[in-house]
Amino acid sequence: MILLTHDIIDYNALTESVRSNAAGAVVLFLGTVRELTGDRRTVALDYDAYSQMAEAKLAELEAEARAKWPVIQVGIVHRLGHLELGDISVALAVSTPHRQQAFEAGQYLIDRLKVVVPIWKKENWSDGTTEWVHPGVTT
Amino acid sequence: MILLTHDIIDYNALTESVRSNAAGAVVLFLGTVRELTGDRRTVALDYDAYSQMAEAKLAELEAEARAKWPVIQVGIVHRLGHLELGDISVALAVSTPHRQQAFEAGQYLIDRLKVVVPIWKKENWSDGTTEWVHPGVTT
Amino acid sequence: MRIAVQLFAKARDLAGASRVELNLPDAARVADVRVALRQRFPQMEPLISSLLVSVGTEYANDQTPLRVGADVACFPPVSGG
Amino acid sequence: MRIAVQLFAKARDLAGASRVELNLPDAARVADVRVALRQRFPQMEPLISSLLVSVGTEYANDQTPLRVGADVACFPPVSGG
Repeated sequence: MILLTHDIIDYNALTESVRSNAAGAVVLFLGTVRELTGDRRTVALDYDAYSQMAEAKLAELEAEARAKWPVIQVGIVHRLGHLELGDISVALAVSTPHRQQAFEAGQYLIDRLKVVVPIWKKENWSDGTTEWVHPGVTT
Repeated sequence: MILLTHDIIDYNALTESVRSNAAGAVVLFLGTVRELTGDRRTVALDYDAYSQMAEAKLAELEAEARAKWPVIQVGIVHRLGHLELGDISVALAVSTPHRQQAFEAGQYLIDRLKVVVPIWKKENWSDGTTEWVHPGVTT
Repeated sequence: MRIAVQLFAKARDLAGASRVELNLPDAARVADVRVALRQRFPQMEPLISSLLVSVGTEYANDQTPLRVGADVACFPPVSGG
Repeated sequence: MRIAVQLFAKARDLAGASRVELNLPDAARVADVRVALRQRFPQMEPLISSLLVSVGTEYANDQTPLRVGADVACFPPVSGG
């Protein structure tokens, strides 16, 4: 399952969707809205996406993971719109026969997602300012 | 939360228990009863534990993880008794500020659990035989 | 040739538009999009060199040729997750 | 000295008991438990050298001294998870 959604992420349903009698291991990763970045305080995040391309890139990532590890099932859901502190922005579940594979595939998927999938977040800082997060860009 | 239980593991409650506004990442690991080991077919597993020592060792593992990574919350639940194919035998959730820490701490905890926590599983093979699993012992 | 370009995140905010039409030379390549955006939106200058450009749903490089009707998008480095 | 020892998993099955009382020399150490188990339960022989021994909730080694009333357990390598 690959999904972009404005709704709260049901990670329980996502996890159930990857369980299998062929799997000995399931790894679920959740990204959640953290309050502190250094000494700056976040009050909310807004996520935007180029949805058509983001879904295509997520499908590519799934194919890459399946080529590298004996993945049984994988599911990735990314939330868009306005998120409050503690909300889940991304959930990613993967099942494999053995545990090392599940950890490696899960970490690969989230690491790659953060580099190649066209989704952006805008910080809403506690001082009332907002700021798009664009790694490597200093403006 | 550290728990040994004969009941079905509620990994949703476990995951919720580690979520925090201080965390940017949650990793949940599930161990599930896999049907095939090589060409042998499992129909069920029975788990037994030296419960008093197992709980003490799990608490030690939590302390070790907290010493190595900036863990916010951690929870480990291991099921005992008779498990069918696909059932969850262990669930382990950890939250940290950043994702790499959560993957590393999660993998450390499950890797160590499998070496030091006095819990044993007995295979119920499809040919009707049963066999305790004792790594490194050939009898 | 005229090319419609979608903009996202800070690029969209700086341009004040989520979609712009650009006049490009014939047989234009992705590098020409960068040049046209720089000219039309001077306020986008600090972003121009780091803008990512996609054609269809694939990342393109400055040499990638463009054709009329292609789905072109420009955006700064991603930060999902 | 008499020491009660808990047995688990295959060690329990081979002994046919989850708890056995062993007669050990005075000032016995963990190594003496291994010797006593081997004598009393010859069928446990293939497991003896790989048995793990705990005192309280800590793993012990063959030199660990025992005292009357200690919580001693013997079991083969673990396989949880």
